[in-house]
Amino acid sequence: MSLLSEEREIILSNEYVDAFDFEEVEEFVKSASKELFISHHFKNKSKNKGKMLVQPRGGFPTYKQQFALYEFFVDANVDVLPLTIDSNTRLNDYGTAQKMLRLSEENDMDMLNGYPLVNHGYRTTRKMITHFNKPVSLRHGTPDARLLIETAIASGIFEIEGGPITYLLPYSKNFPLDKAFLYWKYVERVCANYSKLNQPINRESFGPLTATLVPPSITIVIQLLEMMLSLEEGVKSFSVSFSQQGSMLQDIVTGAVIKKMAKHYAEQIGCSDASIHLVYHQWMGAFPTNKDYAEQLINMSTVIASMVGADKIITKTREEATGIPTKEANAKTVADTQYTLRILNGLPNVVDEQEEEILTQEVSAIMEAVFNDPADTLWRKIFNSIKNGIIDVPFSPHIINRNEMITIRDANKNIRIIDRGNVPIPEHCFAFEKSHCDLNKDTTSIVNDIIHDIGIMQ
Amino acid sequence: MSLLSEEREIILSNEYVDAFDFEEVEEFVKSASKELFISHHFKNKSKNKGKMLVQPRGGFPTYKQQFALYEFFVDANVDVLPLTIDSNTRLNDYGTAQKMLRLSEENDMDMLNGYPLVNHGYRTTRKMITHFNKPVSLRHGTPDARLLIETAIASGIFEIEGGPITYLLPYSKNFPLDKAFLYWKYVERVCANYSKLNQPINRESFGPLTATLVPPSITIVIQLLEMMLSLEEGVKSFSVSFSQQGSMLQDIVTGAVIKKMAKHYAEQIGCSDASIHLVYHQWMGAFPTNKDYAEQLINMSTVIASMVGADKIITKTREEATGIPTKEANAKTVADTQYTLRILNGLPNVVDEQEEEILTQEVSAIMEAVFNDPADTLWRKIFNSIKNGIIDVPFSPHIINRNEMITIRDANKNIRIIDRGNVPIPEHCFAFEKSHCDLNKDTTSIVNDIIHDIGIMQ
Amino acid sequence: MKVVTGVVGNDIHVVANRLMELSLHARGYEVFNLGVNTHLEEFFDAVVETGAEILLISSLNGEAEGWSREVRMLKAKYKDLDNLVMMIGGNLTVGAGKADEIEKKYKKYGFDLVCHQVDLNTGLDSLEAFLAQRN
Amino acid sequence: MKVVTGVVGNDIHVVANRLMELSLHARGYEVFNLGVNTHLEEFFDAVVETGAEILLISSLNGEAEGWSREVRMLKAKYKDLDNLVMMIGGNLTVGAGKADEIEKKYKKYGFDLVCHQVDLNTGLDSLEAFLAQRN
Ligand code: B12
Ligand code: B12
Repeated sequence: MSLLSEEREIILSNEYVDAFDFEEVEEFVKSASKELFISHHFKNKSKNKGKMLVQPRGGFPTYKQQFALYEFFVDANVDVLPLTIDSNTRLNDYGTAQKMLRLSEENDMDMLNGYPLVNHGYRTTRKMITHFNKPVSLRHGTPDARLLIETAIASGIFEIEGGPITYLLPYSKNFPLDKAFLYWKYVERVCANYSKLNQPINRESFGPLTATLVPPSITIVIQLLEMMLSLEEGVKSFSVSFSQQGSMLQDIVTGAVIKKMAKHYAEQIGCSDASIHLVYHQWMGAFPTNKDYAEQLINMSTVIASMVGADKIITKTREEATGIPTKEANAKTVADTQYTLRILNGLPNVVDEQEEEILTQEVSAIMEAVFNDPADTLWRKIFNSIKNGIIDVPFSPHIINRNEMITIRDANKNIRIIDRGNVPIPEHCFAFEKSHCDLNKDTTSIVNDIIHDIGIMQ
Repeated sequence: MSLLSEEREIILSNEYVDAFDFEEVEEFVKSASKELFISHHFKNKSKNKGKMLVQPRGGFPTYKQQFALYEFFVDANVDVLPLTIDSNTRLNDYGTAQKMLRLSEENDMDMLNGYPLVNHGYRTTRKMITHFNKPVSLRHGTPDARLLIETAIASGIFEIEGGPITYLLPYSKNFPLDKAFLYWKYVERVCANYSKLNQPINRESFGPLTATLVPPSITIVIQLLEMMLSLEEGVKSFSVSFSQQGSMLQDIVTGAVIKKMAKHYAEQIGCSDASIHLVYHQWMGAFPTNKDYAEQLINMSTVIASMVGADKIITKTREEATGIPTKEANAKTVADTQYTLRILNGLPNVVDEQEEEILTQEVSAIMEAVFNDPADTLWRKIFNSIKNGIIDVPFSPHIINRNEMITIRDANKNIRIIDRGNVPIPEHCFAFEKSHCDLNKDTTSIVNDIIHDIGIMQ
Repeated sequence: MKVVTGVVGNDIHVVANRLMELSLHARGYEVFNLGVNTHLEEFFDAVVETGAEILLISSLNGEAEGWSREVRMLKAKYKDLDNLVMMIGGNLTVGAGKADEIEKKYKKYGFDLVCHQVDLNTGLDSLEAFLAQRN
Repeated sequence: MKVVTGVVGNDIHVVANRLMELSLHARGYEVFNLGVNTHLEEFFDAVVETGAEILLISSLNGEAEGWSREVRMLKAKYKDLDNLVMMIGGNLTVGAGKADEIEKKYKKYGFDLVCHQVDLNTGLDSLEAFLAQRN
């Protein structure tokens, strides 16, 4: 791993960081229990036609709280444990994280919305991870996750969520996108290198993006591109993902197209040896504040995930609209979801050829446009494509994002594009999208429709 | 209505009965609010592509309790109110019902599992029904429901559930089946006659039967036959129904076949002017005692009902396994179900041609066999067919039922016939059914499978 | 050992009754199953007729309470039933109830073993423990 | 009337912020939207620069508590902000909390109007009521 060593040194020269003993870390990964690797579970699952893996969300400031959360999850028969990172750490603001962690520990009050992994350090955290001996998935939202990922893998966390696009455009206002690509290149390499020692480290892209009226074509393109960036660096196990969109059929179509195209593009770059998985997020948009309703929504998400044929489902809780969910609420969702998966049987195989064809053409056209960018490397092509609006993510807070594409829901709640902006949606696909919508409304009522469409689950 | 008057007199000469003023009752029906007629709502629904109607279950001994229940339901945005009758009344044991009603009123403790409508009488009950001005559906399970239905209609209840087969084979041990047919003939005529005065009275068959491993072919045959018996007598609005079976696909196929065949047989007997609706019951079999799980099951039932395209859904509660549900639990289900229907969008249109074809052939063959019975009237043909096992309902407690058919679940939890008994399932259909099951097991493990298959939702 | 079983009153829930018969057979009892919709007298008549040592009543639809109040009175009319082991199980109340209170009440009504919402086989295990202890 | 708005701290939840801008416009305010990820100083700087009479802060991700403790201290450093109407809304605590306790706390921090998990338009209605009453 000498290649990375110079960059590594810079990253680690940070007052809040554990002194890393890389030899020891390598040794640890080499001899780590296979159970800790989600890639191992995915392998078993596809061998035995196993059930969908269930992964909740959850991160608390203190070690004690996180440990207690895991105990609850294990009782509820969890498949994959989450480690959600607080938002200061996500913005590399370890100083504030440290301060808030101390306040949380002293005051019996949560001053952080997740687990500040860097401040806790890998030596401490590893104790917890190996104690439970379940695969852990790192959820963060960090553009510069280099230090975080080093700490995570050293802790025994062998699935890393995120990517330069999906963790930047929804999660940041002005972090430089080009830097993000380079930082993530580092992350991919670290994952690829460690993958050689035992089971592969799984990388997972964050398909939900802003969870707000993102059309499936944009989601899929970004999933495919992050997959390619990752496989290029040697990653051998990758999960594409998306979240519930509001229409069961659109979800099923999205699942079919993303699976097909992920395989296609992995082959195109000579990486058909990598295994690709599909992850489905329960509804990620604005939740109902009525907790009973939230549970209905969550259950419905599970049913749709099954229809989509996901390999893993990431859950929400009845408390989503209220604030960071309690461990009880989190564990309840896991138990409920497992029950639902157990009793849900006789799923039909649904295919909508027309919708699949349209979506495939949209994705191909955007991918084509990205590849046609004159830059020399894939990440630069993507960078340029985002900058010039070939890729445009609705409701991204990031300054580089064009924010020109406008989407609304049709009568069946499919997300449809009514203004392409600069995204190269082919003419007849665009006509198809618009044909489902009422475009004779004035601007005010379209704005009202959009507000309504954001809140459809409330 | 003179035709019925003689029988009427006999029925009414009962010490527990209101003195009927039929003129007043006719006047009442004639001028009753259209809102009270579910047939009116069905008409609106099909005109405006309206949403599925939601009907809970529920009956309490005292007037006060029933009134409070309705208040809760209305708050929860109910579409159709239920009136569930206690089991003494169902067996025409008005004496015991009276005694238990008195005990319930005096002791602040429920000694009845439903509302003893005959003992309360129509004058009292009508006050409640007209007060709420919502359609009410009568749920009973009574083989001799003549008095009950007279009382119901006089009370303003314009949907009558049941039928000579569906309220006998699951609900009785030795009530004479031939009598049941005659008693129900009376009921059909009363409904048909009152239907001329205002909107049609809707009759609904009880498709769930024993809710225990009943194959769809048997369910559909019985639905079609009760529909025909009813339309023959002049009923103009009829609902066929079935309950969740355990496999989403089997439910969808059942829904498609029952809709198609109901239309077909209604036409066959020259009754295509009658409107036929489809009702779906949330899971009617053994429920999980874990109330959180029960809610998952209920939500899933709602999703499947939508896939099936039902016109009305009849709900269960989280307390199903525990005992008569509280009004709070009942109202919660209604609110949750309405929410789920509201947010569930983009349903795919699922068709499984092979399963539909097999099921259609099975149903046709059994119907054929019934029609081929040499008896002179349809009800006698049906009577003979049940007696000789051409129609055989698994887990019926009734002595006339053959109990020879054996069903188990396949890997997708479809209910499959592994022993036809005397039911004329065509050879190649039977081969198809068996081909999905592992038949090399010994008897003990098949019995264990059946026990397991009864409890699949637990 | 001989067992009379069935479902009391106007109750027609037959599924547990069918499984009960299977379970009792598998445990080696000689079973007289009166099925559903069986009234109290019929149970006692059958016990007398068959000479059964155990009476195993099910109730699912909430009627048990109403009938059970008459058990002592009725049983007193028969001779030689003093050693009869009386057991009841299923859903023993209308609506939700507390298992321990329900148990107390039914013991007062004359039952030796009360299994409110207890699984069949757990219940039969406790019957066997009871029989073993009695001897 | 001039309003400065934005989302405080490291918070990037932009959806409510976009809607807030639309709503304020529709109500006739002159809006200076600093967007998400805005730190306290930036808010006060913008108020001074624009001469806004109202500062409307959103917080969604649970950070508000941490930042708000510094509001009084910071505000004291600026001159002429005594008449500034200060309002905060969104999710004002990490985890669940009681709205009335939260309100009390934030008023102590220096806010005139506190809208924990209150709908945008309900919140803006109460702002207008507040302004009307003050004049
Ligand atoms: C299927 C079903 C029906 C079917 C029955 C078909 C048939 N002929 O068997 C139909 C739809 C026809 C029906 C009708 C009615 N039902 Co029903 N039914 C059920 C349901 C959903 C499942 C019952 C079942 O088969 N379970 C599977 C078997 C294997 O389990 P089990 O019966 O629970 O028995 C277990 C234990 O209790 C135990 N056990 C039983 N007996 C004994 C005895 C001993 C000694 C021991 C140790 C153990 C034991 O062993 C079994 C296995 O573990 C239950 C609710 C539930 N449990 O989910 C309601 C339920 C039993 N029904 C109920 C009622 C009220 C009725 C009706 C009056 C009206 C109505 N609400 O629909 C009518 C009854 C008419 C009458 N005269 O009795 C209530 C009873 C309420 C109460 N006790 O407070 C229940 C609980 C539903 C509810 N919450 O309202 N029902
Ligand atoms: C969509 C979403 C995201 C998207 C955001 C995309 C984007 N860039 O905007 C993504 C997935 C990227 C995301 C990320 C994160 N999120 Co987020 N997110 C949500 C979610 C589901 C919906 C938010 C939304 O858009 N709602 C729609 C808008 C219109 O409504 P709203 O934001 O609730 O605002 C309403 C009111 O609050 C009010 N309002 C808002 N501001 C103001 C101001 C005033 C003055 C007034 C009067 C009213 C008012 O008006 C709005 C309309 O009524 C909420 C949960 C929920 N509400 O269902 C969580 C939620 C806000 N997120 C949360 C968290 C913790 C995060 C993360 C830290 C990590 C995580 N757990 O995923 C990161 C944040 C990173 C960071 N640096 O901030 C938490 C906050 C917890 C808390 N406060 O205790 C929530 C509540 C979820 C939860 N229960 O954990 N999130």
